[in-house]
Amino acid sequence: GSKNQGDQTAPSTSPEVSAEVTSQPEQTADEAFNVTITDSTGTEITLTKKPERIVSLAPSTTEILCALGLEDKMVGRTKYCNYPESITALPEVGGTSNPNVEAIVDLNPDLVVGATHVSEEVIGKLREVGINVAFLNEQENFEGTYSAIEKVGMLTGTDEKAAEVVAEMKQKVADLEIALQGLNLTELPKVYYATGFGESDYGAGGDTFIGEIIHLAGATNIAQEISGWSISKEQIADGDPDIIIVPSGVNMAADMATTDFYKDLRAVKEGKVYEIDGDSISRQGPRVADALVEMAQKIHPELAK
Amino acid sequence: MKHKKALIGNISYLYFLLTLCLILFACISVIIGVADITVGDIINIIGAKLKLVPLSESISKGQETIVWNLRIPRILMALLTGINLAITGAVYQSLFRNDMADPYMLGVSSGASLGAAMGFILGGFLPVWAFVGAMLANGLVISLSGIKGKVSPIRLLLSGLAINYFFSALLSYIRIQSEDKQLAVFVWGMGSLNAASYKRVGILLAITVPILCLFFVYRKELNLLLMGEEAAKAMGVDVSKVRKRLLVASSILIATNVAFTGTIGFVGLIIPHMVRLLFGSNYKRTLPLCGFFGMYFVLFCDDLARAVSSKGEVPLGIVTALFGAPYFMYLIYKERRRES
Amino acid sequence: MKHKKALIGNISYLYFLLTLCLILFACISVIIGVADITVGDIINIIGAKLKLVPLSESISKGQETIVWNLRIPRILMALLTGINLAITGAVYQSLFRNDMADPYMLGVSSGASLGAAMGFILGGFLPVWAFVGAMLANGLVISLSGIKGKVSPIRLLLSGLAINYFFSALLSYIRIQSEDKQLAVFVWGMGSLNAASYKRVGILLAITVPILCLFFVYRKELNLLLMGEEAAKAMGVDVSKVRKRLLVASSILIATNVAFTGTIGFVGLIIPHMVRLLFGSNYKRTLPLCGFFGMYFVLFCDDLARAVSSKGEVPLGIVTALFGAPYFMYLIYKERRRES
Amino acid sequence: MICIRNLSYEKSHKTILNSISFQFEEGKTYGIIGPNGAGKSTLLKHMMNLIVPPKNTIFYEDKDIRNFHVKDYAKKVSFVFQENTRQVDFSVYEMLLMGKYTEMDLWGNLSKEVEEEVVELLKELQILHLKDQPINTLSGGEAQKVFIGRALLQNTPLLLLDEPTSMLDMHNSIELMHCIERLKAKRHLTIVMVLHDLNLALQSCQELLLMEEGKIIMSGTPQEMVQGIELQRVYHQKLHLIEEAGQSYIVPRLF
Amino acid sequence: MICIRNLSYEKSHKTILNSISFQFEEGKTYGIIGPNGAGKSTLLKHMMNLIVPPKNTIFYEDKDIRNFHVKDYAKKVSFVFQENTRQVDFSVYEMLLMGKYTEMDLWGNLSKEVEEEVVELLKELQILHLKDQPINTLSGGEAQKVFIGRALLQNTPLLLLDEPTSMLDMHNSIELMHCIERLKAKRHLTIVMVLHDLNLALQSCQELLLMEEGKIIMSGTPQEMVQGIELQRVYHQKLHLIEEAGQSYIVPRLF
Ligand SMILES: Nc1ncnc2c1ncn2[C@@H]1O[C@H](COP(=O)(O)OP(=O)(O)OP(=O)(O)O)[C@@H](O)[C@H]1O
Ligand SMILES: Nc1ncnc2c1ncn2[C@@H]1O[C@H](COP(=O)(O)OP(=O)(O)OP(=O)(O)O)[C@@H](O)[C@H]1O
Ligand SMILES: [Mg+2]
Ligand SMILES: [Mg+2]
Repeated sequence: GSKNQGDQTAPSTSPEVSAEVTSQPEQTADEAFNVTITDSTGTEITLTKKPERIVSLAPSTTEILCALGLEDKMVGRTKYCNYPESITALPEVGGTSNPNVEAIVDLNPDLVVGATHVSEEVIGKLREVGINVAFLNEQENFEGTYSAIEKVGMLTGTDEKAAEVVAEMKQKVADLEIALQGLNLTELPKVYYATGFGESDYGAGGDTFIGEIIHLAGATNIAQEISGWSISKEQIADGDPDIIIVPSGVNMAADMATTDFYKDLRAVKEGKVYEIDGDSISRQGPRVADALVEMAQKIHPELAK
Repeated sequence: MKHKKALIGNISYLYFLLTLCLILFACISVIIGVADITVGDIINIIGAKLKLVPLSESISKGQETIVWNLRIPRILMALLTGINLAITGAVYQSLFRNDMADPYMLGVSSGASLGAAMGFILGGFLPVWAFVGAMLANGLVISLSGIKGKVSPIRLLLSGLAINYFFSALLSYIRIQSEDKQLAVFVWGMGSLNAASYKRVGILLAITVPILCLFFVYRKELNLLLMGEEAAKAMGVDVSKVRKRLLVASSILIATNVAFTGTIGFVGLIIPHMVRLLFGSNYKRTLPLCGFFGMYFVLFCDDLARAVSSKGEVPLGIVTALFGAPYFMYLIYKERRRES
Repeated sequence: MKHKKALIGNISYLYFLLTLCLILFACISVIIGVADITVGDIINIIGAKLKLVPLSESISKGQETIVWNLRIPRILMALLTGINLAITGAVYQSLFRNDMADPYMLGVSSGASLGAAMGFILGGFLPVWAFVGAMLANGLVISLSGIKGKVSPIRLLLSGLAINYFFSALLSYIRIQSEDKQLAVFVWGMGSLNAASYKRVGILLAITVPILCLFFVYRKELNLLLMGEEAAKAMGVDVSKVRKRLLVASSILIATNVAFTGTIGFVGLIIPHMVRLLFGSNYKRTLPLCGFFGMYFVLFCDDLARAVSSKGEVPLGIVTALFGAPYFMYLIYKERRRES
Repeated sequence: MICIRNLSYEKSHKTILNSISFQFEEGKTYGIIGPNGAGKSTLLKHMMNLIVPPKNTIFYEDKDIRNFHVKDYAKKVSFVFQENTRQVDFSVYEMLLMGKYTEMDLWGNLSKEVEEEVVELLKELQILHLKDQPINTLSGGEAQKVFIGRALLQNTPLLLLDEPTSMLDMHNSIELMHCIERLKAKRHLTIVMVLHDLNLALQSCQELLLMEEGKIIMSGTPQEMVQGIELQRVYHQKLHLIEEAGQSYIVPRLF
Repeated sequence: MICIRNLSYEKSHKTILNSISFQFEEGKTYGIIGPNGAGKSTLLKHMMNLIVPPKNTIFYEDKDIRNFHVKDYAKKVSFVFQENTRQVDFSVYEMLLMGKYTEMDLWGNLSKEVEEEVVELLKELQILHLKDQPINTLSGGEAQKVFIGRALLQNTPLLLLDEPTSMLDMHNSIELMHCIERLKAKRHLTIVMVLHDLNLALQSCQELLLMEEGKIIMSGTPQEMVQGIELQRVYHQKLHLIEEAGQSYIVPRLF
């Protein structure tokens, strides 16, 4: 069942993280391992043994698990889990939204970790046949990312490592804040982050994670008013962005320069269309802090280094 | 008609044969899947579950689960879905006297999707939400088109279309407006038997049996309805009552099915056509035959889905269309050749 | 029929009035949008573009672009889309003698979506891909149902459904298999006039004008086709030829439109129904009236979409359904009340 | 048997039936004649409850026909339409079985004797050789006989026939009248039929109703009818009567 | 005018037309009679090219009718079906205009005189008062007249009528025959009609064709027809002939 209200990503709803640690794991000895957490579906997951066979159902959780040094405990992944590269040696269980239940069961996992895209049905079915599934659909912001990392840490008995990773991320954000302190707040550059263009335009709205990253990187999002991703050409023209940022790897920057309407935009004419690693910015994993830094460097090459 | 009758020969003999083959087919289907489990192990597992033999030691807990809790309920669900969709499609095609009628036409699928999405946002057991959404959409269509007075087929068809458009648009709107990525990718639409379980099979069965019985009871009325409303009345059919009963019953049936499996297109449209093409219009024959062919078809498609699924689950709705459509086109093509 | 005739009075007077109002409506529509531009500025921009007045200094380049390159082509596109969809819908409803016929029924929309997705993966100008996909799907339907021999409406309908299912399934399959973020977000299905430009308006116009003329020429044949194939033949209509010509022409028209705007549902289905409900079946009247109502409806919906778009662009297909469906349901409901 | 009291019917501000009153007696054969558009079919549809009459206007054995359940009424009255849909691929045999709807059990099964009864009727109507032919391939007259047969199989005490002979050849028309006569003798049938063929009407009906513009303007025995002047007035036609063997024949005279 | 040479037609292994040969002469009125299922409608549909005949079997003025363009053929031959679809809401006037399809210009416009012609015809058929009524509300006979009117408006030299009087009352049947007679005199029409009413056939046709089981088993003048024994054999019926004023009348005798 789905009871993930409130703790979802919507900033308008309760910002509290619903996952509460109800009992601290004892880290002294493996045999005394006992941890219970409440995941995003409101389900209590109790592990009495350190998980040894983990299946990850999302690229973001895979990255988290690997960052926590658990790569050798993973036995399955989705076909989109491509970072770190060594992980691609693991067997696939399908895509993110509709992985193959039988393939997962066949791997005999003692923990399945999933995020955002996994279908309710798959989670329900796995739980029905007695497999522990932690579904981490955290708020789509830095807080949510930290909490996801911490929860994975708790479940796998790697709290310390998790705390380390989170601290490192926080440090990067804080460093950036300091670097950007000198900005004139009334004259921040206007930025548009485009994920799709042409027939329909898709860009990061004010309430998306990428919207937050733009804000933290010291820029004004021209799609600040928009909720979600759908935007009209009139809004882009009206917003008149100084800088356009696009995910790398799909040749968007080059295409924009040759497409009607876009090629007449000031940012495009001035050559201020920058690419950013699409994976790290869109996955709620340890790499978002790097993405933020990268974004800031693109926007303020003179300040952030 | 003569040669069609010859073709089916003794009809109860045919039904017997079809049942036999179906059981065989279902048994074979248990073997299919990504996990590597030998036939012997499967037999052992089933035997053990039925308390006939002890479970062999070499069989892991996972394998046991796969056979008993994943594959078998899934096959049962496929059979139920097949019979429900095909028979309801056939019923609708007579009720509306329109060849394009299909079980989802009265808003069930869009209602279920919207309901599921609402459940997603507000929390709760999704199938219940989907069921409520489906019944709501359906009820709206039926009541607006006049359940109280005469139920006019064409009005039902059109309101069904309108409600379908409306609910789908509402769903799209909610999706677009929601910044929630999860909702954005949340797809109830493409049906899948992934979540089949004995509980669901049980519930669906409990609803299927009485409603299919009702349909079978009304076979004679369905035939008469093909003659037109006035003629049916003159022969003693209480047209409005029959329409209403069948509509309400089929709504419940399809809403339940959709709630458990999502929308599986094509089956309810194409199987009745195929059967009529091959065996004529008489519902006395076509209704059971639709049931059989529906079960065969959905089971076959799900087997395919499971056989190719090592790279991830392919929704059943996709398989039914990818394999059903070309065959259907071929039938149409052949029919054309034969005619000219 | 008597009162219906009275209702429309002098028909050419009505057309004149409708045209006048439409022009007025289109002008008012230029004012609508998220960007804050005064009416004075708009008039100034248009005047300057038509080289009537010098452009005021206070007007930014962006405002100029918004009025001249975004809003005006978008309004023109809305008008063209409205007239094309509504009239093609009306034509199909006569060609197939089926009330559920709509312009996308022969596979155009699923073909276009698949084509666009292919273009997305392989690179290239999407509208061209979409057009090719649409024509391919449509061509497949028409040729398999027998363009050479007799074209049978029911066969066309059914192959159209099958191809639609097939192509949609293929698209879903590709999406699932790739789950490329871009492709997943990429929704060709929900139409939008976002990408309107003078070039596109020009191309679409160049295709629309001759094909609508053809439809107008064939109004008399469309009427006769309603009497049934044999009767039409006995009165001198070369049924196969007419069907083929209209099919090919409408395919090209709708494929082009879909390529530029995506699928905008509901319009082509509902406008013809509404017009027939109000003004009867004679295509001499209904075809132009469908054109007018289609234009009004799509323009109105797009205005709405643009008016509420400050929180994000709402695809036109969603607006047409959200506003059209309840009104249509109301019409059906009223019709029912009147009847009983 | 069936009694009509002051029945009127309007549609689109046009009076189609104008205060019709008539009492149909059990066991008689009635013929309704009258020019095209007189309202004959409309009257029959009212009597069949297909156009629901106003309250207290039509009674079947003293019970308002509105109060009958559809199925019960179909056990009392059967109806052959003037125009019938036959765009279905049911065989003649399957079509005829439909007439037995009211006698079917829940699952649509019929008693063993029904098959014999149907074959008997097929023979009587001389369409036994068409038993398994789909009705959408029949000729107009053959189909007409199937529809009549279906109504006959309903085994109702009252039979309403709207132009049953319109597509039948001479032999089949006469045979049909014989068939009806036989059934009547056997089952004490009451028959109301609309006929345009006046000679058939004169010979096969015991009482004729002449309708014009929604009214029954005259009723009486065939003899009374041919002797009155109403018939000539209604048809705007001088009738040529030929008497032979005590029977009057109306012959059309074109020139 | 139209010449049929050895035309046969089979369907579902049943011979429906069996090597039919006949030459229809210009300016005459032909009646086709015969029992139900004899193949009359099938023959007419072949002559109208609706069932495409085999090569070199039917010729219109020495040209194989298969080689005519549909529109050109509709200028030569018009056809009234035995059964007509009328589930549309066209008005009677709109329906009649459809008959003028071959004369319409590209945009569907007609010359000014057509309106008068249509009104003239409406008067002649006595349905002027129904001019604006939708045809799905007409009575059977009224609709029949509209369909006949539509065919007449095609102004073709050859007119094929399949049971045109089947739903008409006596007066309208006779009026229709008069109307056809007048048109014939005016336009040198050739008419082929299927009739079940033998008296009408005898009086209004110059030559009769008797069909049975897909064959034309006899053809000749009405006098020859009534005197031959074929008629009685085909109809399995003793015919009662009454002679009056030099004209033979066939009267059905039921009992
Ligand atoms: N909706 C309507 N509007 C106007 N007139 C109508 C409507 N419905 C029926 N009528 C008229 O009612 C009259 C009676 O029709 P009905 O079918 O009862 O005639 P009928 O006596 O059976 O004629 P026929 O011998 O031709 O079958 C006709 O003149 C018809 O035009
Ligand atoms: N597909 C078919 N299979 C078998 N028999 C057929 C088929 N199509 C037509 N027939 C038969 O062909 C015969 C001739 O039909 P047709 O309609 O020409 O008769 P008709 O002379 O017009 O009769 P009527 O007077 O009843 O109108 C009928 O007996 C009919 O049953
Ligand atoms: Mg009548
Ligand atoms: Mg015939």
